[in-house]
Amino acid sequence: MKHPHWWTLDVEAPFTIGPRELPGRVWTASGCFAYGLTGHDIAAQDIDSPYAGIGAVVTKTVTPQPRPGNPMPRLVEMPVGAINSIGLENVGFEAFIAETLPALAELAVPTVVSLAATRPEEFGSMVAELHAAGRDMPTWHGVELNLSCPNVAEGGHDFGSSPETVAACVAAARSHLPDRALIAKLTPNVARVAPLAAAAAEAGCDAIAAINTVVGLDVDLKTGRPVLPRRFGGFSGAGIRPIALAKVDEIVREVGIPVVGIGGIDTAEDALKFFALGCVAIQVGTAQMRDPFAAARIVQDLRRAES
Amino acid sequence: MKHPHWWTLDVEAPFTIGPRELPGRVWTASGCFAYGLTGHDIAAQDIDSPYAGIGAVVTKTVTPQPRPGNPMPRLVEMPVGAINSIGLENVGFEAFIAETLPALAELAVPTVVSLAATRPEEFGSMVAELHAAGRDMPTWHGVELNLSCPNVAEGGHDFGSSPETVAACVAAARSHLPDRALIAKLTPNVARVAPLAAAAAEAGCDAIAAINTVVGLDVDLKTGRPVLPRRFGGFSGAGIRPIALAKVDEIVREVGIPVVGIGGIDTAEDALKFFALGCVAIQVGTAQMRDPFAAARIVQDLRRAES
Amino acid sequence: MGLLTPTTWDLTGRVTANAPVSSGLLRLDVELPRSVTFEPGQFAMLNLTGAGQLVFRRPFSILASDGRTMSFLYRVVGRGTERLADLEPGEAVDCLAPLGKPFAAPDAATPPVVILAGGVGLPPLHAWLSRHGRPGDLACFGGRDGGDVPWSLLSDEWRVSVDRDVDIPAGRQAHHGLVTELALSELERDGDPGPRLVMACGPTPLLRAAAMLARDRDWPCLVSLEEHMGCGYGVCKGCVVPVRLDGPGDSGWRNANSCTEGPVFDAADLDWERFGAHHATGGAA
Amino acid sequence: MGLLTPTTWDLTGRVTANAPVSSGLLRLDVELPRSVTFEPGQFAMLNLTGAGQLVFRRPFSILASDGRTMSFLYRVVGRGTERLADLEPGEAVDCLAPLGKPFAAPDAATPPVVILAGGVGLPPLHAWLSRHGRPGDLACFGGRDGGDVPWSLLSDEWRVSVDRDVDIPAGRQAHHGLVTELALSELERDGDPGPRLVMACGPTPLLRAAAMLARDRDWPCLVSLEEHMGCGYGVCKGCVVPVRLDGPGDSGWRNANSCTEGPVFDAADLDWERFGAHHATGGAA
Ligand SMILES: Cc1cc2nc3c(=O)[nH]c(=O)nc-3n(C[C@H](O)[C@H](O)[C@H](O)COP(=O)(O)OP(=O)(O)OC[C@H]3O[C@@H](n4cnc5c(N)ncnc54)[C@H](O)[C@@H]3O)c2cc1C
Ligand SMILES: Cc1cc2nc3c(=O)[nH]c(=O)nc-3n(C[C@H](O)[C@H](O)[C@H](O)COP(=O)(O)OP(=O)(O)OC[C@H]3O[C@@H](n4cnc5c(N)ncnc54)[C@H](O)[C@@H]3O)c2cc1C
Ligand SMILES: Cc1cc2nc3c(=O)[nH]c(=O)nc-3n(C[C@H](O)[C@H](O)[C@H](O)COP(=O)(O)O)c2cc1C
Ligand SMILES: Cc1cc2nc3c(=O)[nH]c(=O)nc-3n(C[C@H](O)[C@H](O)[C@H](O)COP(=O)(O)O)c2cc1C
Ligand code: FES
Ligand code: FES
Repeated sequence: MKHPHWWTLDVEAPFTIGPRELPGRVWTASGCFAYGLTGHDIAAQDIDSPYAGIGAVVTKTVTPQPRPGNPMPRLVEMPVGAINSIGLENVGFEAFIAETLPALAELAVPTVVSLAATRPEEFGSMVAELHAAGRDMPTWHGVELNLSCPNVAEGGHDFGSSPETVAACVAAARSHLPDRALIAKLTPNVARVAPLAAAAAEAGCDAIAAINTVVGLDVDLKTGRPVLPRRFGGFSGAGIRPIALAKVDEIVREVGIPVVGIGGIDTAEDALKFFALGCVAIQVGTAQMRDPFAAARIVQDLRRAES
Repeated sequence: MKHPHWWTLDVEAPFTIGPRELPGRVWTASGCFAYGLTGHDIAAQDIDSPYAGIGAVVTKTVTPQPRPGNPMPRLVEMPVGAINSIGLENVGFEAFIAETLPALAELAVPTVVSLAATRPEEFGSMVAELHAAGRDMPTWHGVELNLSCPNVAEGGHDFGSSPETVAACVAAARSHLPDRALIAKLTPNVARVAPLAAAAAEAGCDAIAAINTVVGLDVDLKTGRPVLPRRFGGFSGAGIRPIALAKVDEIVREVGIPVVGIGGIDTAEDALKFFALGCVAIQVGTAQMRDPFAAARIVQDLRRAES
Repeated sequence: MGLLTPTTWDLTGRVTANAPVSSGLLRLDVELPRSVTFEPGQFAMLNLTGAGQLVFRRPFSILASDGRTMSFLYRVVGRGTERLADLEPGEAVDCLAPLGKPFAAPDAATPPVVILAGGVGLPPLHAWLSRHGRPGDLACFGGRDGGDVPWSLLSDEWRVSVDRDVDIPAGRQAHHGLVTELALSELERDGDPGPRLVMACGPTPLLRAAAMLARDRDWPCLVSLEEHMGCGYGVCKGCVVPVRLDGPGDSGWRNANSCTEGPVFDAADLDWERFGAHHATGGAA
Repeated sequence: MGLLTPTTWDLTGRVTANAPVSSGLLRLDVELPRSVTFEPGQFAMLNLTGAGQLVFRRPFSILASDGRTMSFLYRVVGRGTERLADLEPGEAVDCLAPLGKPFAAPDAATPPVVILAGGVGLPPLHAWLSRHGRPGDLACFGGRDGGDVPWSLLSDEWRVSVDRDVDIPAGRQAHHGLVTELALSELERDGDPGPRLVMACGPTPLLRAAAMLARDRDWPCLVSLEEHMGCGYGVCKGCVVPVRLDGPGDSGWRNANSCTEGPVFDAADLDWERFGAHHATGGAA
């Protein structure tokens, strides 16, 4: 790839987010690379590993209790992205701490743990336990609070669409996380995201991750009904990139807190657009489901030496 | 096109919206077919006219004063749609009444007039004047209040993102529009659109048009800066279809007011998805800019006789 | 980072052949940059490159792998398979393979096998029979009609049934009716057949019928599911099927990834009641 | 609805030829289902069909129209022109044409013409010269270098200038420098040339230079603008250029659609100060 003149970052150099140094700026997004353990047995001709150069794997979101997720089908492919309704299926916090975290440590996967809960105190206690369990894990770099999943919305509003809720969750987590990066992942399904980002910053957050999926729906022409059993799902992929760039720009310019950009990043060019707006790192979601090497190839394409 | 079994509508049969009967259910969307006068001199081999079977042309939004619009460039093409920042360039209400409306009457274009203003009283007085001027115009069917243009947002919020504003604008217009359809076009750039639709219904609106464009941004890789001089623009086309379907479904199911569906409708299949959710009519925007016959061909493809 | 031994390759291959083998089925041969071994029942996730690229790859069972050439059998059912069918020799195909749990190889304790393959369910069982078949195994294929049956792939070992008995080529035979009926009539021709291992792949109604046939007789049964998939390599949870928590008979259940824990499952482990209302119409076979 | 006489056709044609005519320029011939007449300076909006379809059609000046075949000259600069360049004979092209205001035909009062064409600005002026050219008209073409010049299209009437004087074919001549310099030196060879009508099409710097050359001499000047376009037929307001409200010298301005009020404008009507900061780099020519 030919790099534009303004591009000077080395995405494989360590950089800091809050109290923590992370090894790189291209990450995989939550829910699109499971817990980060699945890529180790995949090989390609021309690239070492799906983890090559990756700054962090953000785990599938973990909730206090295990969740079976939503009924099938859970995915609708669009010409320009996908709509998912996985419903936060996950092993639950206990199994995550007992089994997944040690495996991540063993394989030395650079890890950011994604957590979701429905009450601020739950965030607090999960982070406290995680901190105890991961204290000596050099590859555990931070926590991403998933304040935004539209698939498990209650009462119609996304959890985390009010500044007060965001602030309370961040504060609860922060008090137990002195030495790791604390990132709040915000919902894009609001008129303006800057007030949420400002509340998170105020409450002690180190960075904002944006965006999560956009509420979307597709209709099955055969039946005339929504494809997904729950009607709505989360729209991701290329179709949401303009929306993601707009939300990221809003946060960067109005709040100034470091932003980890997410949304429709398929290629190095897409990643550059987010870095151009000032993102400190980016995450690869839907593209990582299609291509186990998606994030690793973006790193390869952004490598300074090749410019 | 093969029609699905559940499809029974005749999109070329008259139907009512509030106090008014309209001639058909496939319309062109505001801003994507100018004032509806430009299609008359275009021909194709296999179809009569860009107006064939069209239920209404929704005019470019007219404002109290003429507007020069935003600086160029005003359009960014995306792989899956476009971002525009036209900035409501229009001839202004006076010229519209004096010149455009008579021309529309003369050519017998089925017309819905789109209006925007920044205060409810302005909507009221424009509608009153329009009603006086158009009283005897059999092809003038209604007014669409553009309560949603994100390009001329003031203070960051879209005009019309609060139920109170929506209700005030609708009420002001309604009081002067006894015998034509009154449609409120709502912004999708809110967490939930149903409360806005409910406020519009409550204030006497006959139908909701949804959606207008979604706030979006694209970056020029050469410069590293947003492509549009104003950074943000309105994202339209195929990429927003899942979002449009979700918003439409929310309004149909929670409010029950008739909905005119808009957003990424390129083909008859796309239109069917909106009708499947219960829309009473649909509008073709971006596709109409590419293809003068886009809406007319959708009508052709939906024609019952061909099923 | 520690690295496990790679078991799956993400490769870009070139189409060497892509042509119909019956009225409804096409065979795709892809030459990969290296040879990749597989076990019958495993699958590949395929995609086009460039403008034709799909958001998600599509799963296809591996029919055969010969040197660097991997072969598939498919039916056009939607956008992805339409694009596959348009591929010309020389064009690129992204291929992630092999994936998933195979049909196990038989050992001394394995009873004779009854194979029930419907439509595009043929590849894994065709591969299994070629590699592991033993005298006494019974292989049955069910197609829509004689034209739909890929006769050239089916040696005389194969029994064939069709929904409509038209277009049967001279010298070949086809039973009119369900493939499970065909199997039973073959098995019971000489009285009680004794225990069998049933292995089935095809549309969901066929899998249900196979599972019921086995359960009624207390035979073991393996089915290969064609659940919708997103990633195919275990990262998205878009492909889950309900399995009993503690094996057969247990009423608790959990979701299993059909891409990594399957696609081959013990029929008795599946929670058939919960399984796939969305498969009622028979899926893609 | 009353129907005006159609002036523009929306047709799907077939590519009959699509090949380079110089190192940087390609010629595209499209056979339409009917013959369509045009005036030099008018343009067509072109698109691909199927998966390659662009969200917006792209504007291209009409080089020629012969029977049912319409011809274009283009340079690859981005996604759309890349896809155009991939078109093979027989493939479909959507064509909306003719559009826009042409360069007017000369009448008895029209002074001799000076044509200034830069790169892909050639088609409208080439068409004009072929159809309306009179003895005494001067036609100048500016290219990047000798290889970039489409010599086969340029009869001996044409003077040629190049930025870099390499690759000039034997028997042809090219001035090294700007096309406006070339024109001036030709005009002033025999002293004061007397009044001329300047007609220019090409990158914005060329248009500015042409307008200035004419203004300094009080000559009339027509320029064809290559402004970004959405629809090309006047419905989107995506192509506006600032024109003086009451003609030359007026300080008030308004936005004019370059697709319906242009692309050919009287240079004196344009508000050059307001015009196109985004064209600073020279656009697509
Ligand atoms: C492990 C596995 C192995 C497979 N092996 C083969 C094979 O060897 N040959 C073959 O032709 N097909 C096989 N399939 C099915 C194949 O993956 C689908 O036919 C293909 O993904 C359809 O893609 P499409 O884009 O053409 O259709 P889409 O447009 O995605 O779908 C068309 C229709 O098929 C339905 N559909 C899509 N995928 C599935 C599915 N997995 N199950 C049920 N319904 C579905 C959709 O709901 C829709 O109604 C296999 C599937 C799996 C999971
Ligand atoms: C009336 C008219 C007549 C034209 N005639 C010809 C012609 O005969 N032959 C020809 O090759 N081209 C012509 N052009 C220009 C041509 O339309 C563009 O080169 C083409 O649209 C680019 O499309 P793309 O998708 O390849 O590039 P894009 O990816 O859309 O753009 C590539 C780059 O070119 C810039 N660009 C795109 N369009 C324009 C434009 N109109 N003006 C300035 N910069 C632009 C973009 O900003 C970008 O930097 C004409 C334009 C107009 C308005
Ligand atoms: C299948 C799927 C599952 C996801 N699961 C989660 C999740 O568990 N937690 C979370 O924060 N985001 C989840 N996301 C959202 C992504 O992390 C990401 O924010 C979003 O998809 C936008 O990025 P993309 O366009 O690159 O996919 C999921 C997305 C997809 C497609
Ligand atoms: C170039 C352009 C101009 C538009 N101008 C207006 C406008 O003046 N008033 C309005 O209500 N909507 C306007 N819209 C929005 C469309 O009417 C429509 O709501 C939106 O584009 C979504 O539909 P689509 O995806 O079919 O384009 C405009 C859209 C575009 C692309
Ligand atoms: S298809 Fe993604 S986990 Fe199985
Ligand atoms: S390009 Fe749309 S109005 Fe000119």
